Amino acid sequence: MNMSLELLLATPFIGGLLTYIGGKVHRWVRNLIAVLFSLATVGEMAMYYNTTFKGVVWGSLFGSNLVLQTNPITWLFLFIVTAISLLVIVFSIDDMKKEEDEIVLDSYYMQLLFVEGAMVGIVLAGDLITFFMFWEIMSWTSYFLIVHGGKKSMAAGYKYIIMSVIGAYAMFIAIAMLYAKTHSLVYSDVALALSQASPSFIIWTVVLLSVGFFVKAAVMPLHTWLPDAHSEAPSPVSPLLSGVLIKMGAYGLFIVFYGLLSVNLAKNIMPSVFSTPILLYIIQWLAALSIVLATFLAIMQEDAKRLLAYSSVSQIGYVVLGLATGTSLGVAGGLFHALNHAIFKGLLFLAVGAVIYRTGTRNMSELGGLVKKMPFTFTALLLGIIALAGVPPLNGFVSKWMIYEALIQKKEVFLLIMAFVGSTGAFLYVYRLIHSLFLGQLPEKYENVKDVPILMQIPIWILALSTIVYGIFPGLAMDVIVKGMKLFGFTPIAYNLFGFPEGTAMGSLTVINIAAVLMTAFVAVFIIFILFPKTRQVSQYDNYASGQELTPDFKYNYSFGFYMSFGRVIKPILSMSIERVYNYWIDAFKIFGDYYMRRIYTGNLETYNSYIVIVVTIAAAAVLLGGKLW
Amino acid sequence: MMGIVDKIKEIDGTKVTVQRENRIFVDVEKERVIGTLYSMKLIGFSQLSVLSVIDRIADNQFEIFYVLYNRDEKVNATVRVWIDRDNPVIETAEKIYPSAHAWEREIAEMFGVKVEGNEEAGKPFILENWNDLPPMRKDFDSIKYSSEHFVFRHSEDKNE
Amino acid sequence: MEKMTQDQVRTIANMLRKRSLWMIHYCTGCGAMELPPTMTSRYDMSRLGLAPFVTSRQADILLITGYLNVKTLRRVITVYEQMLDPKYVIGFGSCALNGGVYWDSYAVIKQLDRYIPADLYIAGCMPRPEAIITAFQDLMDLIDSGKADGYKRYKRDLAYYKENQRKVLG
Amino acid sequence: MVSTILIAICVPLLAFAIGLTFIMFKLKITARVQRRYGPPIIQPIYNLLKLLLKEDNISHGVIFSLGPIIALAGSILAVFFIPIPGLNLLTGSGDLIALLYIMAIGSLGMALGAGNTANPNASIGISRALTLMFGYDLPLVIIVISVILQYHTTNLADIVAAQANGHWTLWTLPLSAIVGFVVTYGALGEHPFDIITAPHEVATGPMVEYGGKHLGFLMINHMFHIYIEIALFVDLFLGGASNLFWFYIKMFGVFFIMMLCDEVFLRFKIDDAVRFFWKWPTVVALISLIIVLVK
Repeated sequence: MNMSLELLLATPFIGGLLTYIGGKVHRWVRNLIAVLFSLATVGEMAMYYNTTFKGVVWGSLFGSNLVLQTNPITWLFLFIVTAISLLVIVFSIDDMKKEEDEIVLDSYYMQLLFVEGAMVGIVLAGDLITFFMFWEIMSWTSYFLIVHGGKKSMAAGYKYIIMSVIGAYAMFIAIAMLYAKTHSLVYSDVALALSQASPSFIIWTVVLLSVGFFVKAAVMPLHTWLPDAHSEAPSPVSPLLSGVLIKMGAYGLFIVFYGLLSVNLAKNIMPSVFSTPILLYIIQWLAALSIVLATFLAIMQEDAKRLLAYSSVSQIGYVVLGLATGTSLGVAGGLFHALNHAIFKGLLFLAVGAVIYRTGTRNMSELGGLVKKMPFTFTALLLGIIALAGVPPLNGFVSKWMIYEALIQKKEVFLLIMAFVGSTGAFLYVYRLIHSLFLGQLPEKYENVKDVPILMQIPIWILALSTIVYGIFPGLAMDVIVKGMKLFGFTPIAYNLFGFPEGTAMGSLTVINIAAVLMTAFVAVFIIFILFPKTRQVSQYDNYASGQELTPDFKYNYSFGFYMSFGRVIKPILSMSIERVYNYWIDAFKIFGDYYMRRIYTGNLETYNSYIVIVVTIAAAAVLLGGKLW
Repeated sequence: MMGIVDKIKEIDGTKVTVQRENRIFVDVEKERVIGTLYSMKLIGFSQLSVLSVIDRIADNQFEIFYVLYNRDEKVNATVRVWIDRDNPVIETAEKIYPSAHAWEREIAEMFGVKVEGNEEAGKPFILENWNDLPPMRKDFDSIKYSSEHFVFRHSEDKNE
Repeated sequence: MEKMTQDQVRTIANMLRKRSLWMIHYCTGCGAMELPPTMTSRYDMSRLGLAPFVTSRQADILLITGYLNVKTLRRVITVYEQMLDPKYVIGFGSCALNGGVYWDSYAVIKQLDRYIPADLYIAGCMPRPEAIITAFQDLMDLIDSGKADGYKRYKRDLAYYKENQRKVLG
Repeated sequence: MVSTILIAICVPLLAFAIGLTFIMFKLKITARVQRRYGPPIIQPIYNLLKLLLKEDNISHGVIFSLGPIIALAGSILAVFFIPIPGLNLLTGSGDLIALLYIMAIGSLGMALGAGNTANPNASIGISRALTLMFGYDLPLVIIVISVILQYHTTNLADIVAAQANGHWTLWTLPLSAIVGFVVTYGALGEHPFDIITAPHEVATGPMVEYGGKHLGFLMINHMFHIYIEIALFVDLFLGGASNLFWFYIKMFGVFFIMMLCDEVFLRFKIDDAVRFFWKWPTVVALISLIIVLVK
């Protein structure tokens, strides 16, 4: 049985290679292999439903053996990774057909499977070296995926890889410090070592590790790579990036705070505010800030994918806020929101990808009225935006409700206010998305747009259904989360299949009643509506404009700068963007670099020869006197 | 008021008549109109109040008049010019008095005066798909037009 | 039995339509000045259930307040067609009746009901608020007796109206 | 089982009736404030039935017709979450936080329906409606949290029970009550905040293309909306009544004061309205929140 953990880890990588080779043979062979192998990984993952494996050693490096392990929490992230990757691969078969040359497509599918394998590796890792190894593989393969999106994505990918590398250095230093203290980097040994280590050592390692995770989880100060990377990446890759990749940052935080460093250990070495350790409290404030500011930025966007990218920054803020509360209800809410966010954000990105596949443009003010031509994608997007806004019957609401209840129990009131403001703001930009893409006036040039082919509809439909399923039956995911959290020393919270009974939080919640009453009310009102005199359809140009005839050559409904008036209210907040600070420092380094570089590479030949001579003499001296100096 | 009249007299090619207090007329030849308007503006007549046409059908001429107003001296002056009625063409005063743009569009539509230099003068301004004589001309018979196009309530042909 | 209930529904509907008349009026002529006094506290037309509304979709009565020249007639026809049945048209003043003082003008139409069916005219070169309120009460009686069927006439001989409109609008 | 069906039918009807009576009084009160006689008392019934019995209705598409239906369904759902004196309906299965989100279904339905037209007035109206909602949501959330913290429960029925025999939240948290009144006033879209359906600027905003039975359903939705907003205010701050009569009297009192100030103010610009909501009501609400935290 334990051999199959390595098998589970190896399948995506083997699949990647085989698809590359298959690509040489024929297009359909490659597509088939890619789908088969991702299906195989999903199958293997399903086998580990609620099994826990401690250390499965699969090698050793610098004296600390490399370990694989799995428990329900890792299974949750494994489920997210493999399911979304399978749906993305199925979606990209038709979506990437426009990319003519096959070589690019071969490497594209290979990288998709490599990213999946790397993320599986991160989640299964039992020790910090495997964790870091697969972390790097993930960063690089996702860089290559982003760069597929054409010329502008090169710059986005470049910024992404620079910031990921900076985060990786921070993690590397922390791992090195830990390795110096305990020669074995398996989680349990590290936890043991940390419990005896001095508080300053603990704080240093934890801060350095979480900097790496914050870059990947795009928490506010380090988030600037995400809007460019997610919007420039090809449309099937964006759900993978923002649905799954940023959850790895959240998983890393969970492992660091609750795996290596258990909650009560953090409590007694740091002063605690509102009964949470100071470090966690700062992280909560960062997450809350990123919720509010990213929502404001998302409201003002004109490009559909950038809007969704900023909304990813704010939604991942909820996950980090939930994880950092420390109470079992809050952490469970954070983990459940990670799953929900992967589902509805993947759905939204795929639906927007379908619109881009048919209309070719992302600019929201050029689109409109597609509900008549693409009804299926409209319903999927509608379910997605209802879930993202957190409106009850769908899945976004339950996890947000848990996070709010946790914050109320801990009386962290200002964080709660910022979370609520973020959620109402989400309602605004979410409606903006569906209004400018699907409602309003259909421009002339999209008259003959049809709905997306079947192969692209299947993933969208699966995600749409799962928003309903996880919304009405939160118990399905709660079984896994609560069982997993028991391992990490959290008191299990009471839950049932439909919601939360009296005891868990201040109030109780059964979502099935909300959904049932809403459905019956809808049906009853619909029947009464039909009884009255019937309606006749009217063309989209037959509108009341005080008598003026509307002609097709002009876009009447107001869609550019939809929240311009709200923008005037938050103009001071929007003007101070962190990106300008980074650019300022980049330019400073550039000037400094150019100035001194010209000193050294003066460009005439003599100086270069003299450099060579100097280097040779130093080398010779070192060799000759080698023995005596050391 | 008399100071202004002497200044206007200095503009050559103008025949100035002062009818009564604040009623000055400046008659000008067709070629010198733009020059006169420019110098009037220099004197201080900064505002073009009215630009319109009087249809002198008797001697087959259009009389185009520009009523100018001098804000400092609080004085009105009217520059008049007579042009031929059969093919009435004038130069645009848009460059000197921007407000002339709309006036010129109106006289182009209502009197059929062709205005060079004002590209929007020919386009329809108030009337929609109008295909008859320019309505403000004296030879346009309004009663005939309206009895052709509209049916009076108690007219003879009792329809319906 | 079916016929009888049909009549009952129609009488009830007419009773309701009589009591809640929403009107849309464009200040196309000089009559619009007469409406504010009828709405405000001295004459207060809202006690009869009348209310001013802004869009054609929500309105029942279209008030043509004064002269209609050819250019505004085109817009008024679009508004009339956008209104939902049952709809009524009231012509204010003598200009809607027979062109009024603009009888010889090349632009003003002489008869309103050649282009859109007018249920009611109010004589007077701008009727006073009292005249307007009596007109509304007459309209209510017409509705009650079912004679206010301008919209039906428009549907029935649409060709006639369209022909007249084309002749004028070109 | 029969009793649940009975309740399921007559609670929305009760809410509709209360909302209807409020609109009747509103027309009369505003008329009296403007020193005119005003329409007959049952004018809203005439208006509603006339709209529903219109012979010809237009629609700009399926979503255009579904919008009012979704809005009405959302409002009916929200009605079940507000405790009626005597029976706590669904308050067990969803607490105050769930109610705040459920009230968003109504505006989502309206926005979807009105968005489907190509009319510029409609989309401007929706953008104003959502911006205003974002504006008054901040103080609303702060006062809701301060009430929750004061009674240590998010269950609305417990909050009402905790305010029994006289010590209402109005006396214990006066500042929050004032902010609650202003926020409910804004949420109802009364005169200074009727930026959404400003007849002079955006021709009744989202409802510009709605007529006939669609507009009738939107009117019914507006009646439910009035009931929900004022019942929530009464339950949170005036201690919800033991019997239906007192419940109605309290709600009518609140509504009467609102109607009096309705005719006195001029309309806000939309960004000034948001600035207003984020300045004074938020500051006052934060003060009362800090008082609760300290207490």
